[in-house]
Amino acid sequence: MNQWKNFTKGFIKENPVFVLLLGMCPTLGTTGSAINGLSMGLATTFVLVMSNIVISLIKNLIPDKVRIPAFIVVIATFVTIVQMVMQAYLPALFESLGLFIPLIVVNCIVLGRAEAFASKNSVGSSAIDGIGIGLGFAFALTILGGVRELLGSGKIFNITIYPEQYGMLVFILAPGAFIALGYIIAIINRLNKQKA
Amino acid sequence: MSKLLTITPSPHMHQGDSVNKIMYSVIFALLPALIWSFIVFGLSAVAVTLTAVVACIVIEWVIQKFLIKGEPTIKDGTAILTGILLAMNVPASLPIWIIFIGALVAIGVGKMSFGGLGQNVFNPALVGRVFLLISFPVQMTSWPNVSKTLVDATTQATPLAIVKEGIKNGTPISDLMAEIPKYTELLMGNMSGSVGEVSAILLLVGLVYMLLKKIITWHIPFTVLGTIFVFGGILWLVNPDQFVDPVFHLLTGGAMLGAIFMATDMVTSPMSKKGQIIFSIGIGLITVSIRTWGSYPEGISFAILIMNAFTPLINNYVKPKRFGETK
Amino acid sequence: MLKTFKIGGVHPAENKLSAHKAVEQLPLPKTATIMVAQHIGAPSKVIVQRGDEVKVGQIIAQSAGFVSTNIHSSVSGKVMKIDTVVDSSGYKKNAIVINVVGDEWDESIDRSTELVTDTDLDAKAITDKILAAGIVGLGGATFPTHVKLSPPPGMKAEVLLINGVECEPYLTADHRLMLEKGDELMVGTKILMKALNVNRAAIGIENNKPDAIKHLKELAKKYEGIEICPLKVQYPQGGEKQLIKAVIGREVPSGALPIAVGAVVNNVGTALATYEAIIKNKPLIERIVTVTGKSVANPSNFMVRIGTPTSQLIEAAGGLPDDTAKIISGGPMMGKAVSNIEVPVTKGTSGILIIKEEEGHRKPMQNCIRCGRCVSVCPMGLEPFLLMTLSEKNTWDKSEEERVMDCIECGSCSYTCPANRPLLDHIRYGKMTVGGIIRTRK
Amino acid sequence: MAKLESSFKNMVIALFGVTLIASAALGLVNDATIEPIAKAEMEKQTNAIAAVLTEFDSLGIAYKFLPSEGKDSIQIFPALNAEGEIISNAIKSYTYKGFSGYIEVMVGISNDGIISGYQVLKHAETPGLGSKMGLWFSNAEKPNQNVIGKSMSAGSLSVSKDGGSIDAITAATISSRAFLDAVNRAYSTINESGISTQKE
Amino acid sequence: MSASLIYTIITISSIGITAAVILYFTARKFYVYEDPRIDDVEEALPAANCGGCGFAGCRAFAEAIVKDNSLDNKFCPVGGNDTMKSVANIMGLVAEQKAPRTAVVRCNGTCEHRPKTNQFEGATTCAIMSMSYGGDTACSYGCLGCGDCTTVCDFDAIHMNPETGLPEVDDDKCVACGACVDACPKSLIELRKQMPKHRKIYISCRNEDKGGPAKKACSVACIGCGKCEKECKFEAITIANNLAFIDSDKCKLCRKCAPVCPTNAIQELNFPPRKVKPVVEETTKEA
Repeated sequence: MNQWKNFTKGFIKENPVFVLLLGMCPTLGTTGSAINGLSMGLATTFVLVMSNIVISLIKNLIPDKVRIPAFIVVIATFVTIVQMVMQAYLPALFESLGLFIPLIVVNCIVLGRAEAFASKNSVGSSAIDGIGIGLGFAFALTILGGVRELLGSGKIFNITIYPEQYGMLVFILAPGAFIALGYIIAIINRLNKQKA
Repeated sequence: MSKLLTITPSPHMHQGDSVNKIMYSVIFALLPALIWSFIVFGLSAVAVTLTAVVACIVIEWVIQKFLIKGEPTIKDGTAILTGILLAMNVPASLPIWIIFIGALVAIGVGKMSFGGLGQNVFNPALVGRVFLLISFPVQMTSWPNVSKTLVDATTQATPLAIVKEGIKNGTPISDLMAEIPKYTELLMGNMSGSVGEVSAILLLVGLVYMLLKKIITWHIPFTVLGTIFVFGGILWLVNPDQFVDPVFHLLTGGAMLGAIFMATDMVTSPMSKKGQIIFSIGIGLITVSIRTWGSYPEGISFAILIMNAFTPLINNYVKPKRFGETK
Repeated sequence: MLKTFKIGGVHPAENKLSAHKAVEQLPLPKTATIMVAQHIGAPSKVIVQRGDEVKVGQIIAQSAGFVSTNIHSSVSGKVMKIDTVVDSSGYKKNAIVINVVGDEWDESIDRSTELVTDTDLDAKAITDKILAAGIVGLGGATFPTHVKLSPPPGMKAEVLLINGVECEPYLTADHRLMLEKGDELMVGTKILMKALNVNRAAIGIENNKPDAIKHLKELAKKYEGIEICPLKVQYPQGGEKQLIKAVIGREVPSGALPIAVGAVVNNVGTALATYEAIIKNKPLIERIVTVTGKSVANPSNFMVRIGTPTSQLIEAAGGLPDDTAKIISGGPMMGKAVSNIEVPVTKGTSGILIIKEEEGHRKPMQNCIRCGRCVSVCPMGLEPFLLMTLSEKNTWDKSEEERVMDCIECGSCSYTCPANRPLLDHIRYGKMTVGGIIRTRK
Repeated sequence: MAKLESSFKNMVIALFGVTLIASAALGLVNDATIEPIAKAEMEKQTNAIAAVLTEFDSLGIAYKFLPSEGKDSIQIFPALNAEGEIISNAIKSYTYKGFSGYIEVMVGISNDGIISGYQVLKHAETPGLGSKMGLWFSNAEKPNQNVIGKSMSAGSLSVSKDGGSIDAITAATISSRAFLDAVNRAYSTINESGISTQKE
Repeated sequence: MSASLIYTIITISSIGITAAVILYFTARKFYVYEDPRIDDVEEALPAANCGGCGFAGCRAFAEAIVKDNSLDNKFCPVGGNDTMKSVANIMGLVAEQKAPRTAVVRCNGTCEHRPKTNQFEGATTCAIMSMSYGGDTACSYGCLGCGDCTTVCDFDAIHMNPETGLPEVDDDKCVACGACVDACPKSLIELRKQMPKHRKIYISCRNEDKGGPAKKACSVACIGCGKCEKECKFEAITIANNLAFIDSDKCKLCRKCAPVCPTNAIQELNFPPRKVKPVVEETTKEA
């Protein structure tokens, strides 16, 4: 496969959030602001890349029947590492994302890539796939977080665009996440359809 | 013969009712209460209502014309109705830009996203209202004081809010009742609240009109109000110090408006009579539950939206009595 | 309280314009076009040839199966051709075209009007003679009557219902028949009772025909076992299942025939035809047809020979008005709009209704607003909006589950739909398709 | 290299190997981060205390005290001056009277009963209404709603609706009352414990 | 090495071993054999799930092939011979080669050729219209123009031409799945053998009436006169029920039949312009 294509597919064509609708739990839960979305996306990217690399390295050592537990252990290990490091060195971010970091373990994007891609491809391809998909995820979360932050509190990356009193609170709350996500997906579908 | 004969399958007669007629009749039924609210709240209510109606019509037209690229159907009156209902569900003192956002959400999110008239799962006006309530809680819960509207609007809590806070603070019901207007005043429309909540009696006039015109049947409004009365009554009998009496439940807040005009929205209520009764009981129970134990003083909007979500399920499982069915 | 059925129903404007008009004999046509398939079931087998001379009442096509019946010439003359002609739906169907010469009746037919009140034939002989006379249900369904009179093994008729409801707006043929041929109707009913071996019969009449109710009540005193049952004016009171429910309070189970609850329903026209066939030896060659419509100069009831072109009937009622949009064979609720003014009268033609331009078109369809009116008016307790959607989506198994086959095609749903949705069109298609699927399954 | 077959030996060895390496890695990272994590936690609390107390040199030993009213004990962090005397206390107080129940507030009160600052630590109030209390009661431009600098010794604080001196948050009277309840509890606890007057 | 590290290693590793043991025995107990060829065959299929093969979808088709272990009467019209060849390779069978086909619409009853006699106002689907009426023209065999064929097409290959009111097949997109053939209540659509450059010659009529009525209903109706039958040297044309039919398997595209048709009912598509006598041009123009 063309490595460039392999890398870019995660952004629009196979975007895990907007097209494949995977990993909805962190998507809806952590995108109250652009910065939170971006951080969550990067944390996931790290886990994704690392687990993809490790899994593609050990893919031939793992018998088929135990591959899922083995993959999960690998993924869980990296998630726990991320969690501990974040707690130690980025306590403020850990505070706002805390609950969702452990959930990266069961983020279907990570296991999905491990199962569908890393367990069948070379280390290099898997790493690039992990970076591409991970950044696509981060990109989606940042956009969603940005939209919610902008509509909800008039800010983007904490830079005030318009006074907060005009913000629509609902976008900060969970229902707003669903509404915003729904409309972003609608727009992406429309764009994809026009291209096709 | 020069003209071509028309051929159609039967039947060749039609009752003559149309969607437009139904919608305009509902609007007509809303007018007494609306006009009364104009008198009570003055120009601000007129401004809110006009903005809501015009915004709904314009937004629906723009979406149909440019986004869906279909034939605009604004003439059927549904957008006007949504606008009026939205306006009747917000405080008269609401800033114009907020009501505009409400109309945008009601039509754009609540109605057109689902495919327009008849396709929406939730009552569009309530979608708009709840969106505003969550987004702008301060503005949406600052009710103009009825008795002082002609001067500058000061805010006053609604009877339901007074009771809710009072109970939370442990004040006995009897003391709280002294703070709120008398029942006769509530019935006539002398309390603070949303544009359309003020006069129970004029809403009832609208109900009678719609029943006579056979636009709606008794099933939904009477079951909703009945359930609120009975469930509220049971709670009241259990502990009259902790729970308010059922008449108070009926006369305050949006109970009347919700039961008569919002729950009966044809699109979002079940088709069969049996289903409508189940739907209405659900609304009544959820309303009283939210009012009593929830964090919001009023809950009929949420109750209707929640039951709206159940409507397809009810339609699927509650079938009318089939002819020739053996029990 | 008047008797009626319990579920659904509508009340369209009655418009019985020709109720006070006595039945007139329509002059003979120049050519009579007699369709070969005039009834439900197998088309009859033609037994005449081109050029044959036929007399009035002579059998020209024979029953071709159990659910089938005979067809007789309604005129005398020469068979001009046996070919396909365009019927009311625009499809080509087989027909026998007879060039009318004179009016020579078959010798066996008794043309006197003298009332004979009894027959010495037994049940079997009556049924055979009904088949021989080609009698079918004259209410519009054209189901061969002899089949109705032969209950399947193990079933026994308990009561005979005579349908004089005429719930279709505009139509008055049955109304006039009950007023003018009351005695013959009563005798016909007695004969049918004898054929079915029942001792109870009820004639159901909608309450908007008080003169007919009064007249028949008077007559019923003379005929033992026949009661007159006035019914509430509610469409479709004349539906077979609705009538049974209204008169004897039983509900015919889904998919079953009326005989399952011990009832047999026949139209008043059928009862009269039975009288004429048994007593006068006259086969079914003519019937009463109402020609009506708001724009018709002279709404009338005619006694018409089968095979007469529609145009001749319209001419007799004052000609075709200029602003005609539709011509309907039958009533406005269940009748069929004809594609061609020359289509001949068949055994099932109960009326010719002419609809004006301003009432003759469907209004543009809007989105379903789920008002539920179709559900509340459906006399079978179905959900027309759902059946239409299922039909549009071709989900036939679900359609069958929702009992599409129970639909009696009364049209109440389409009539009442405020969004002008063609509910019945789609349901009828669903019924046809599901019916086909069920047949192949067997 | 072909994939290993799913035999018993292979499965057990593979899974054992993976878990062994994973757990070793985890243990190592844990060892490496255990100190920074504790430090970060500590810092968080210190920051909160520092935010509510104006001037102090060092923190005394924190202790817990169960007030006579209320079911949970309250944590008190005494602040000392250069001489080691307690000059004020940071009290982690709470209330259950919030619109949505539990609210936790860190309040700084000097020995003479002046509120030096507060920080809302935990709450579930309605966003946009009750949730505003973090800023509302510390707005220096609105003396009627500012609690900072108010003296508690004159009696407990209450909202103007109940005859007090503090303006409640618009449309969130209940949250405001609850907040003041937590502040009042902090003061009464300090008084009850009596430690503030003791010198060490 | 700290104590916590040792504990971690011991607990996690023992969980790992236990899981492996449990999985091993579970896998042995619940062993299910599924022919791996089903997946392979399914992968070779075009995944259109159109049902053109007569099965519920591509998966069902694959299962049927593997189960029967034969390719008799099994053909994927969408993938065509290439797909069937690869399926045959997987199965180790020989694929039956079929000539590729495309759909043609056998009606040329445009508004000018076939005047309306009625105005239909019911639900606008061909199925419903044909159920209650023969159509709104005098020809009860012709196209009803409601576009049932276009809605069933999964491949966007058939569209209504708003000018003629008749459907037109896009040869490049048509895969001959036959959905439109089933959808047309008048059976107007026929799958014909694909000729070079999509050349087609066929009787564009299904009217079975006798000459007179047929011609009266539609000016380009086939009247069953038999002239084309006589003209054809390859016996590709047959007449039945007053209607001619050109067998696409026998037709050699000689185009001799078209000029002799008195009603221009024979349609030729994608041919280069004719270099013929002006007489024929005249008649074409008149029609």
